[in-house]
Amino acid sequence: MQNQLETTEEEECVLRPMNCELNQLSRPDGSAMFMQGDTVVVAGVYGPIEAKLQKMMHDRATVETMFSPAKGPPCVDDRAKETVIRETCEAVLLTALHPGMAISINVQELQDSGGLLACAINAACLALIISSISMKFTVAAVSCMIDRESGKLIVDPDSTQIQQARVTFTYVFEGIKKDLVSCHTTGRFSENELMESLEKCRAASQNIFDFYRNIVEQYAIKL
Amino acid sequence: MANTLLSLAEKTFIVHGVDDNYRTDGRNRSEYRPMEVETKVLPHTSGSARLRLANTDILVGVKAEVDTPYPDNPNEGKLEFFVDCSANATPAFEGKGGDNLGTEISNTLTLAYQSSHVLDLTTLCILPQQKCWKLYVDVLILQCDGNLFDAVALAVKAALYSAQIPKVTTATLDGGKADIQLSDDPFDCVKLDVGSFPVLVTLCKNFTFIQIGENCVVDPTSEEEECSAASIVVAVMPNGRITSVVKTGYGSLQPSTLVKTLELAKDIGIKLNAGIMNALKEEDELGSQREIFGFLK
Amino acid sequence: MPFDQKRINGPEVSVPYSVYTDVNKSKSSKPKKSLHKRVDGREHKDLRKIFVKTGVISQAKGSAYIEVGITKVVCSVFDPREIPNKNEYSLQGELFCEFKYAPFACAKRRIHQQDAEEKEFSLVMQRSLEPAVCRQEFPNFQVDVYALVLDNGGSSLAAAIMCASLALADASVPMFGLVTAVSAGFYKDTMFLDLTVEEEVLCNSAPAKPNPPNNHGLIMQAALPQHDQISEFFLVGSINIDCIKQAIETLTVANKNICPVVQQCLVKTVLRALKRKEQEKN
Amino acid sequence: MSGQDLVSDQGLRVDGRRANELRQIRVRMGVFGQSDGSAYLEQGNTKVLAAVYGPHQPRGGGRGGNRSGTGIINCQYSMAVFSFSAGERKKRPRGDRKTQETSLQLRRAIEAIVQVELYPRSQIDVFVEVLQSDGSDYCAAVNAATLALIDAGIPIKDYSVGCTATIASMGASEEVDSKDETGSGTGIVDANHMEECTGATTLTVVALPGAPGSNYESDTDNSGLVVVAQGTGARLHLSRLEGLRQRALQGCRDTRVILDQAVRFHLTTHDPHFI
Amino acid sequence: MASQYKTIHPVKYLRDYLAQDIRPDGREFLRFRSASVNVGAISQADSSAIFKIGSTTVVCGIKAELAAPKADTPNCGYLIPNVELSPLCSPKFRPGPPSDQAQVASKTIDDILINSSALDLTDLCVCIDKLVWVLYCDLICIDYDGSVTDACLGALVAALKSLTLPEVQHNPETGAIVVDTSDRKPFPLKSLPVSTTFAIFDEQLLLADPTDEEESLAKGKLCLVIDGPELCGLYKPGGIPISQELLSKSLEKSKKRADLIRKVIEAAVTN
Repeated sequence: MQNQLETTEEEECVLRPMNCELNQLSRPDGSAMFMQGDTVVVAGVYGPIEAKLQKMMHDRATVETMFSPAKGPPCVDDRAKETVIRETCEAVLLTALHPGMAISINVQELQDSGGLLACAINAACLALIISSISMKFTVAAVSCMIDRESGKLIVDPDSTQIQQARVTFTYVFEGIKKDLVSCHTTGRFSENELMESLEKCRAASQNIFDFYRNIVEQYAIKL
Repeated sequence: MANTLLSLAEKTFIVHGVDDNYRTDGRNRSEYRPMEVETKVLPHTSGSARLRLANTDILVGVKAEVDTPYPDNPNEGKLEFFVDCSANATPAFEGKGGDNLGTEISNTLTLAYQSSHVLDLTTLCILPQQKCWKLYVDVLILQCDGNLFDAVALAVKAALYSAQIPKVTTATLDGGKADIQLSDDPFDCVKLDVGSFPVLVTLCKNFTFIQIGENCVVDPTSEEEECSAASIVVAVMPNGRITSVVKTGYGSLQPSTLVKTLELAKDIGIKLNAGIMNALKEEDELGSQREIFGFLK
Repeated sequence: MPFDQKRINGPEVSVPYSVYTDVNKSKSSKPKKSLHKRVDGREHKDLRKIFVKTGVISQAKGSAYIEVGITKVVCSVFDPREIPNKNEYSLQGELFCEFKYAPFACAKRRIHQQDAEEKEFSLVMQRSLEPAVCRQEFPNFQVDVYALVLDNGGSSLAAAIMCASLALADASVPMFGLVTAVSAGFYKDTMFLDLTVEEEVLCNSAPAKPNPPNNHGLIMQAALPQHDQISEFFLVGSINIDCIKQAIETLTVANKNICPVVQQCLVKTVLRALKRKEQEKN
Repeated sequence: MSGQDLVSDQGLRVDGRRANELRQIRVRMGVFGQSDGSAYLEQGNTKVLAAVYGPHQPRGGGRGGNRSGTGIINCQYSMAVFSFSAGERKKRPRGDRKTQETSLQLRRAIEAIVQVELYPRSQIDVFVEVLQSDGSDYCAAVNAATLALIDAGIPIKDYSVGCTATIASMGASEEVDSKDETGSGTGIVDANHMEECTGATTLTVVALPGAPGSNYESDTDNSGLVVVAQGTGARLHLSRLEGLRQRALQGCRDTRVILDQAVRFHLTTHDPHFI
Repeated sequence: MASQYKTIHPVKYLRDYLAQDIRPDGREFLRFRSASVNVGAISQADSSAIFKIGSTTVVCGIKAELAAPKADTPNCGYLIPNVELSPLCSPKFRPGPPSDQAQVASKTIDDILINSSALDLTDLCVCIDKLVWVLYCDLICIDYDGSVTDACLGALVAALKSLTLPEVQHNPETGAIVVDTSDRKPFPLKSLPVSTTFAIFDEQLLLADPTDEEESLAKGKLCLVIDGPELCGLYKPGGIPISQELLSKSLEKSKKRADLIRKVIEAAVTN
């Protein structure tokens, strides 16, 4: 099955074209391959499954995340990404519904051309939707940067643009009130720059939520 | 070592026996069990020895390799001990089961050989800062019947005695790079001076729940080890100097007992050193054509 | 340095700058000086000043901090937990000790993993403390003791043992008595008590003339001074038996002398705990 | 030495053997007093010690023990750090991939001969230590383990015997030479370390050769069954496999005769109640 | 009684306090614990600092070594910060390789240092393409009672600020190196980033400088790094969503806190 939907030019949208394939993997309970421009990530969700004895929590489900980089064994950087993905998914899931269980989310980077963390979170969110585990809300992650020379704000930059970045931001918004769920930054920035980028990304996140809606609808129809 | 399970009554029996200077196998407190030693059992190593002390069975192989010295000690060679507890001795050693015991014994050996009075590591240096010998002393414990420390140390001494390090014919520095050549003749080699190598003497203080006297036994069997709360492992050089003392076990000792124990250890250590050297010399006299039995006897 | 996936890694090879300084040359003059008078002005049998404090780590069940000269050690003890990876029932509880130098604690940078020396010291610590702990009180359980040397000014093993015994007491682990420990070193015929790092290095190296053999070596004696028992005796070097006898005597006295300092600290701890209890009541 | 000349024009190998000649096998059973069974085996310069413990209650209650109706065979193959003949020293005696795989293969070989159904809820430990390695280590390990099992008095169906057959690799296009005139296959048996290192193809076979005289080809009989077969080295044309197999099986049968003699000798000299 | 209640029902215990507009240690919601720093206590390190926030304690020791630079950055030195959350500091940690938490903390500290551009790695260069300084900064947590990132960064910055490096004579032709330990120069630190941690509870409740107990029960965590008028890090790894007002409020609070911490560090270093 292949679902395709590209954001149109007229929206003057700022996001790179998105593309997604749902439930391509047979083993996981839900999986998604998500592409933003040339950045590609696969996410698979297992769960709720029985938790390991040491990690079991009596009042809620444990959320485990594995982030595997495209090459080589995971190192400290990947561990940091993994933590952001895990904590974001933990906020998304209604973990109290599955006490003593575990939900395992595996994210595999296939190609990184900028905005890898955002792409990984979006892929994980789609995989969760498809796996039909109860969620509080959906989330959308948007990255943006400020150009070193022009000081221009660019939403969803690709890897060549990022080379020129002074600052990069990655924001994760929830789908209801568009409140901030996660945030990760690099570089120095002023308060105004922070607020400005936050607003722009918040607006852009709507595109991703729309994309979710469309793609899941198509998927449901095909089913 | 294999499955030594003793009841309180059995332990009391052993301890009372020790008190009367009469042990379960008929020995007195300061007597060793019979020992057998054979060197050069592994022809492919630089030196080797197999030692049996009652049922305790130890095989030691020594290998010499050319290495670069540590930057902090550029004039010294290296000596490394590795003790592997084979699962053949007891199923408890399977996998990583014997690692702790192995590390404990190899650490004790390292301490005993640490002083430069024992082995002057500078003699193992070929070219300062460039090349030196590294001696790997690898111990394989094939069977344990108590008193591993003493048996291992004796076997190590025997193996080092038999060790032959190839002679270095040329050692030159060529533009910062070392160039060394080893002698082609396998009989043209250097032997180590084991004259000051220590042996370990384990003195086992036996008491169960009630402490009895201050008697200690040498060469404990595994049953006796089971009844002991504390043992003192003393490394004694042939001249009676002590190069390391390590306490094992959970018990404690009175200062006066400790002093007595150390004195006893010194006396026994001197005798033990003489004994092993005698045995090795005797073996030497059999000449290079002697038959090597290894495990076939 | 081997690449570690779980840490931030530096270059493969790096050299401490002390290698390139000229200090090494002046080393030879040192032994003579310290044989008569020690660098810090102490007599040969003098101990350094000791500062001890308990309850320094809020998250631990019991903890202690000790300063001996510039040597600084912290130690923490946690609630008993079931012995991991053990199937049979063990009648006696176990003590798990971990001795670690902070990477920056010694003149030469240490790696994060425990090296052979630290593992050996962990075992020595365990053997020193075991006779003092009533292990039959917590069968099938294990008490974890962690000691970290922040600054090594010599005799850090002895300091760690004392610190651990205080931390155990602070954690209300039942004990027969306090453990104290003192180190001594021999160089030729001189015996030093409570060594500094320089003295440790000196005593570890053999004197130049081996014939007739001169003494050299380090001794660490841990004791339960209240019961007149030696709980651990750790010797490395090459020393004749008469000198060892002399050392045991001196160390036993030194251990007895330290005991009141440690006891004082415990009294304070108990008073503090009582006060806190009273406050809670009100 | 290139792969081509494992056997010289005179029909001799590097160590002077004929192609189908085994190395000298020397055996001593019952070397250890504390284990339930033990054996020491030398195959040329390959020296192996094996010990058997059990049958006993399974250890490691944490893993739930053994509640099944048959016994478990637990094997560990380990190589002493000084075992390599050629200069270098092994880093760890066991735990690396190669020894772990060999442990597993050893278990397969032992499971084939022990009547595990006789020992419900029990475990038999077989530990093998290689003291000196000079080729065909695994086969020596299997042979020693079999002897240790016999020494432990554990009923077995047959000797589990290992043997290798090695053949020099040739170009794929080369015409396959027909079977040896003797009909006992092609290649050399019981390769030593030097021969193993030539890059030739080695077929390792563990078989139950059956008592001499029994017809190994007949399917009604268990004898001649191959339990473990493993090929290493360069690729081999399929048509040459049969010849290699034959040669290895012949090696197994020869080895069995020697082992059997050793066992009988051991029992008659050490156990007066025998016969 | 209170301690039993706390053990049996930790969540409710905390909630009862928060309902009374107070925290278990007697602080108001947006009040920070007192912070203190002690510089140069460790004699064997090239520079060191002990940073305490309440009972959270982190020791930083810096060891300088010499090495060859990376080929792609021949004029840059190395700064290697590693956070060690040893089992000594809390029963949460077990012996063995660093936990995920420790790895993330190391990464965060490394990121902040790079982002803030507080130090110029070219200052660590002795001879281009040949020899540079490596600063091994080991951060060891002694007492783990919440806001450990703040304490780690504080300790690291204080230690860097008091760091002096000996003069190195490098002869590029012979490769000979002479180090003169008597002539030590202070290491230039361009700015002084300060991080502040907040815990977020239900209904957009913000707690400044949470303890370990609060941190483990919180619904989210927010970490702001302030450097002068600018920010150099905003980290919120998941947790419950926060509104714009909450973000502004925490920003304001953390600016004030940063000024205070900066003064504390500067005072300690100049002494």
